[in-house]
Amino acid sequence: MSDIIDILLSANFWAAALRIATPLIFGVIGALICERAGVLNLGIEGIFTAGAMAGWMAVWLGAGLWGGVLVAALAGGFFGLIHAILTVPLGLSQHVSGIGVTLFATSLSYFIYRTALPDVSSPPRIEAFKPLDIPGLSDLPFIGPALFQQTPLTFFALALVIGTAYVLYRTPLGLAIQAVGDNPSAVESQGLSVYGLRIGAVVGGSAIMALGGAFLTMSAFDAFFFGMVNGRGWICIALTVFASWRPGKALIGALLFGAFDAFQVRLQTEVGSFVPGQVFLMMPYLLSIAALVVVARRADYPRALLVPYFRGQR
Amino acid sequence: MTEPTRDTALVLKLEGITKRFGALTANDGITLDLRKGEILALLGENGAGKTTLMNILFGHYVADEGRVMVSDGAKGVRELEPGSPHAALEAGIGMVHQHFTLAENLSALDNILLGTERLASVRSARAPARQKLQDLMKRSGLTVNLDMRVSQLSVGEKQRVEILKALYRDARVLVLDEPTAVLTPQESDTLFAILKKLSAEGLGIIFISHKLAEVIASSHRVAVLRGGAKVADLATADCDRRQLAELMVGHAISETAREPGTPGATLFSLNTVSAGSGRDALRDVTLDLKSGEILGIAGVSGNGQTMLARVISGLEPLKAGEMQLDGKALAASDARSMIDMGFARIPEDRHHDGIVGAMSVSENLAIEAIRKPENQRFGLLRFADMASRAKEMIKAYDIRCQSEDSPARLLSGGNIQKIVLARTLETEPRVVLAAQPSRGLDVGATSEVHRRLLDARARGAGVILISEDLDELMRLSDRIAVIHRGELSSADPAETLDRGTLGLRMAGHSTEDAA
Amino acid sequence: AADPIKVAAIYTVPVEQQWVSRIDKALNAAQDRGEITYTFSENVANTDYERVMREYAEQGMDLIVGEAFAVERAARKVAAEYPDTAFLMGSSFGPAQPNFAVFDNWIHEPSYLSGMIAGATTKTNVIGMVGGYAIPEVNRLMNAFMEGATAVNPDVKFLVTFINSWYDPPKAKESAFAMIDKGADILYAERFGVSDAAKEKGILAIGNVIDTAGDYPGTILSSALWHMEPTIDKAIEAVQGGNFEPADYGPYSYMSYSGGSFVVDESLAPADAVKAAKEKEQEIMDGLFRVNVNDSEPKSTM
Amino acid sequence: MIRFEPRGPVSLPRMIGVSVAAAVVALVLAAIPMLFAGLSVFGAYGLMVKGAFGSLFAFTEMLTRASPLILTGLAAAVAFRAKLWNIGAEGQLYAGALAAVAVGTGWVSGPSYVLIPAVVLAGALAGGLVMLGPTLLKTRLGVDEVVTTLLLNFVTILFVQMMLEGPMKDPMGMGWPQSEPILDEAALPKLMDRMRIHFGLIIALLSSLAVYFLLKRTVWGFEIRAVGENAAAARHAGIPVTATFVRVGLLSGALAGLAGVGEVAGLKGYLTADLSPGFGYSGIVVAMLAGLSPIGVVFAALFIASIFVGADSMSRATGVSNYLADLIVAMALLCVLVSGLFLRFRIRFVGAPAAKEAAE
Ligand SMILES: Nc1ncnc2c1ncn2[C@@H]1O[C@H](COP(=O)(O)OP(=O)(O)OP(=O)(O)O)[C@@H](O)[C@H]1O
Ligand SMILES: Nc1ncnc2c1ncn2[C@@H]1O[C@H](COP(=O)(O)OP(=O)(O)OP(=O)(O)O)[C@@H](O)[C@H]1O
Ligand SMILES: [Mg+2]
Ligand SMILES: [Mg+2]
Repeated sequence: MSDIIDILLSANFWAAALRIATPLIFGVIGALICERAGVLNLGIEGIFTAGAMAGWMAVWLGAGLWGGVLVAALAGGFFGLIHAILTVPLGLSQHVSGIGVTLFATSLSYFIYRTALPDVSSPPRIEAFKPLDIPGLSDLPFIGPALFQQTPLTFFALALVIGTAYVLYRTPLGLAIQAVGDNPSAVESQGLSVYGLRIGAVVGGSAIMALGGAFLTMSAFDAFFFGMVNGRGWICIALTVFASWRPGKALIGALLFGAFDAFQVRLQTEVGSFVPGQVFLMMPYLLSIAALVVVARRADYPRALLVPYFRGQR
Repeated sequence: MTEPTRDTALVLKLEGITKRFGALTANDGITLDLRKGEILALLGENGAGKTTLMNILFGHYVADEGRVMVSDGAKGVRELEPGSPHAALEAGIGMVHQHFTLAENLSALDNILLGTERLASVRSARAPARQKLQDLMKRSGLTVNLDMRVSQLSVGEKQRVEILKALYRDARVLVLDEPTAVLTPQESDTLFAILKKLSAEGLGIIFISHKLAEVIASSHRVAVLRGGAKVADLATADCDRRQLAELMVGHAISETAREPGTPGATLFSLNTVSAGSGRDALRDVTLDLKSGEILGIAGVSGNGQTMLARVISGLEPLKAGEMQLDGKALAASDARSMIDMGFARIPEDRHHDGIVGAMSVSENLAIEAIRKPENQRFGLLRFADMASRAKEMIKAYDIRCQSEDSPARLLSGGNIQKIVLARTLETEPRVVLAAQPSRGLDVGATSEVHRRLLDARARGAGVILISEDLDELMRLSDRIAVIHRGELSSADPAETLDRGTLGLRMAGHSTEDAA
Repeated sequence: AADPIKVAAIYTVPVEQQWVSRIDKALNAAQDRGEITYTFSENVANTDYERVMREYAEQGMDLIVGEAFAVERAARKVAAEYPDTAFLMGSSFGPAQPNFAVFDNWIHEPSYLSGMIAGATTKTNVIGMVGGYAIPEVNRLMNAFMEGATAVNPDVKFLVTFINSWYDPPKAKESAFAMIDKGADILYAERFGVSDAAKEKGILAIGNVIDTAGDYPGTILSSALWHMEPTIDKAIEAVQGGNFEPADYGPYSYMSYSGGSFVVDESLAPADAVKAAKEKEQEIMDGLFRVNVNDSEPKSTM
Repeated sequence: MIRFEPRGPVSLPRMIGVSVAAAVVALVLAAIPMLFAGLSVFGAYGLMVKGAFGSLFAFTEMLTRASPLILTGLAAAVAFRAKLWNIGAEGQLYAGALAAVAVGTGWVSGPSYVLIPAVVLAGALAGGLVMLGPTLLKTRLGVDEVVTTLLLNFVTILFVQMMLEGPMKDPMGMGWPQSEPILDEAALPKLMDRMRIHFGLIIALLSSLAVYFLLKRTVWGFEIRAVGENAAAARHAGIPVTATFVRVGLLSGALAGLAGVGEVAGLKGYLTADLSPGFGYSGIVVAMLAGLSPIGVVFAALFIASIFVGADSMSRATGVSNYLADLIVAMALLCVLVSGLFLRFRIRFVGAPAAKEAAE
């Protein structure tokens, strides 16, 4: 028991939680923006992969780290655009288009990677983002090590949460996105374009998702691997519901999941000799379901989520 | 009413509008104009093409032929860009749709602001907007709490937000599609008072309604559509109710009214029933219904009618009290048991609760009895029998549809209501619960509904009629009770009541106050 | 020389996977020498494995190399139906007539030696080990490593975690960080990502299967390397010579055949530990010492 | 501007025409990565066709791969009909496989006519039970099933791994986390000598007919459709909504579980944790391609399977990275998806800044 408390009180633990949470923060914020506009984006898993591959490859080809981030966002935006065109003006099933985009983005990323780098028994590395070491701040007790062992992308993710909340709640664009996810005809009857807003939100949201992938290959690690996204995208879909589509709660949800994960790793070495390892690995998923049960009653669905909009349809 | 003179400036002109949906011609060469400060009522049966015409005007639809002209300040009239709500708004046209177009997750203020600011602005300018709206509300009398989420607003308040949306943009033409369909008489009266005030300030107004009384009372001019074509365009002063009704349907219609009857013993009762929570909850409601009578329930919307209907429909568990049929407490009160015990339930939202739009007319007619032997054997559906029964009902109830296999979603509101009537009344129910049964229906369909309810009463069924339309209640009910804040008054014979008393009771004054 | 023979490999993981990359490397070398033509399918799903084997056999491959671990029965059945093709499959079981030879990464010997180095070098007496899945091919090496470490330092304790993926370097890295937080000063790097954590925190790592010393200068204390060349070259020679036998090629991974090797960064390890390990290495080469094979899942010991 | 006008019933020639056109477009698109990889495009197409249909072996392989897809496709189709968004067929498939192995490896013994039905039922039941949890959470507590089913995939697969490394580990498996082999009496019969095609295909085809019949002709099917199209109206009309969701959940899970049974008892003979290359997720695609029609699911599954098997074989014959196969499947999927529009709508291109209306 005291071990558990020790873990929870350690700054390194919270640093790990934040690090693990970072790609999820990008993912949840991206998914949240799409869903707020009424479009479920199951392409997320593939968009993560595309972001991871494209961003990394750009840096490897000499684009510079922030150049890589930009390329990752563009790649995400590209696959987002495909999803948006299929689901918004064409009104096709959001589930199947999303899974199609995941298949497409994943296989295209793999194919390009393998065709460009056919012979890599040891995967090439880039010079990845380094933790920010801000003199003074990094030395603060607890907060210092927990926050300032992080790379710039983590701070970018935190800023993005604040920025998204601001845009969503304080700007005309944010209000329009909220409205189009609730009742598209409200938007259309006020002279705004339902399609424009939805396509824009899906493209923008997907670009943000892709940064979650880019974090994996450019911050958390410095090379690209097949299968390295490893279900992180799907987790974000779950966290979006948990967050009731609110940016602040999205941050909390991602951090909680990161903490569960960081905790299970530590617990595994603590008592791993008595309990099968899979029990620990299941923990983040089971706890997410449990958390969802707690918030479910209050979940505030965008009412038009999954519902395609055709002008003048009865 | 004093009518704006014919030479007042033209603000809007529709020229030869034709719109087809496949084989159907929804609008057939319609020409219509509107002057500054004029209130024009647009009449027509369900499906006559009123909404379609207004949607073309507002740019939701594009006409196949014809064009929309709007006044352009001093420069006379110009053609409005077709198919662009944005252009319509720019041209000063405001529209209140038949179904609310509000984002329920936003505040009233944000709904009004939506689309009025540049999307790229870094901040929504709420403070100045609030100021302008405060003035507007004071001037027009349309008051709402601007900071309340729309989902929390009552129907009447939502309607006001819709109008404020248009006025906030300085509309010069205001179109209202059945604005009073969901309003109480009091709310309707207030609305028309406001509209008159606005028209006096120069706003041109078009409103659609099925309620002839308000058309006569509140418009300057009436245009009547039938089968997509304009069949009349008259000054209101020159016409009466009967004439308008005939113009709409193309033949004379008889208004049905109750014959005196002799109610039997108590059939169904609620004893101190409480249910639900919050705004719409029921508190200690006691009611008794005799066979062969129609018991009217009057009330301002949002006072517990919906919950009362849900309880009797078997959709809501009771928190306290009990329901009795033939003096015995009901063992179970879920939807299935209520149906099996002989309850016919006509839901207030027929699209949402009445039909499964994607299923066929025939399936919708069978749905409540799908487990009955006539529809299935060993769990297998008997399609042929279902179809032949459906054909009979379609004939008996005059349900207008292409065939019994067409999806119910394609039918008009009146015909959807007939499906619900047919399947519930066909079983000769003992108790009929009719919640807002003629809401949104045209005069023809309304009189059909009334006839069916009276037939049920004549057969000895007890009918509970929940309505916000006092005329309807007075015409059909033997006794009327009033629901207010979830409490139900005792029911008094309709003969002893008048509109005034009912109105006071609906507003929450007790009988003693009224006396 | 003779015409190059046609060789195909079937991998259930991408060729980057450490294990498989050793086979790929050996085959590419043979192709560069002009002895074979080489083609491969990677990331082949379990269900598809049998079809892929048949397709290559139908294409007239002379030698098919792969991992039969999760598809033993099917692989052996297909092999039996194509007696003219030679099969050299990674397997925990024995060879089968007429054409099914087996191999495995028997580098428990160098693993034991790298354990000796680690056990002698650790100051905190805590060694962290991060693995992919707890399968015999992994367990065996971890157990040998642990045995080597405890042999020289009975006080050493181990932290063991499996991340349940072959490819999740960020996750492996997190597991490694957690171990460093718990006091580990040497990490056994079964997966990509572990050495990165060690490098970032300035501690040491033990390499496994592939040589990563160049990527992490000053971090890799010692490594147990696997070389597939002896195994592959033997098989190619046998196929070319028309005398391929369904033998157990496993021993070609032993140190005595140069299939496994032990390297140590002498600037990082205590000199006497290096000396002890080298002596043990010689004993192994001379057949005087046998490292135990233990396939059971290793557990944390603290 | 594009304008959609709904069409009436689709004629067969039109359906075939549009499908062929979609396939052609997909192939043209597939040429881009082929050229990128330096292939001769026409040769590659030939090899693709050969890879899926060119021999009895190729053809049976294609059918073998389609079998689980039909079942997971049905699982998704049934659930989606009721608007129960089961994204958890992957986990349910594993649960079915685990149960099949538990029953089929000697836990009970007996002749084939006892064991095979026992294995099949156990698998179906296990799949159904895994789906029961999310269904009840949805109906009782309002918990979103997209999320719970998705997360349960991870949990179930981890549970399977735990079993395979623990109590169900094959003692003869040299330490490999795999189950004991299914008894011969419990294994599904092979349909052809020397080929992998097995009785799972027959189970899949029969399931498709059964689901078609259920939805079309039975009271339960009627109730499923009603609840899916308008749950509120269904409840008002006295249809037991909760019970219907539970039935649909159990059925959907059971179908996915059957896919797992086929893979272990028909194909592999024992269970490993990498049994399925995402059949559960592909099932969603199959179901949607089929427009949720149980019969259509069979054709959609055959389509996906033949593209994959053909392209995979082509990549091998040409020595191009075999990720090409997945890429071609993904592109074909997107094309077919779009082509569905041409079946449901007449599409007109019109000038003017027009807003056009569409309807179903
Ligand atoms: N998008 C559409 N697609 C096909 N048919 C349509 C469409 N919109 C309207 N219709 C048909 O056009 C006709 C006119 O409909 P409209 O909504 O204009 O009637 P309305 O006069 O407003 O009736 P109500 O009084 O019921 O509101 C109806 O038959 C309707 O079914
Ligand atoms: N409109 C809807 N859309 C989607 N799901 C719905 C809808 N309405 C209800 N449900 C789901 O159906 C569940 C069951 O509802 P409910 O218990 O009221 O049904 P019921 O008819 O009373 O069933 P039973 O009597 O068999 O329990 C709800 O909890 C909800 O999850
Ligand atoms: Mg209308
Ligand atoms: Mg219930």
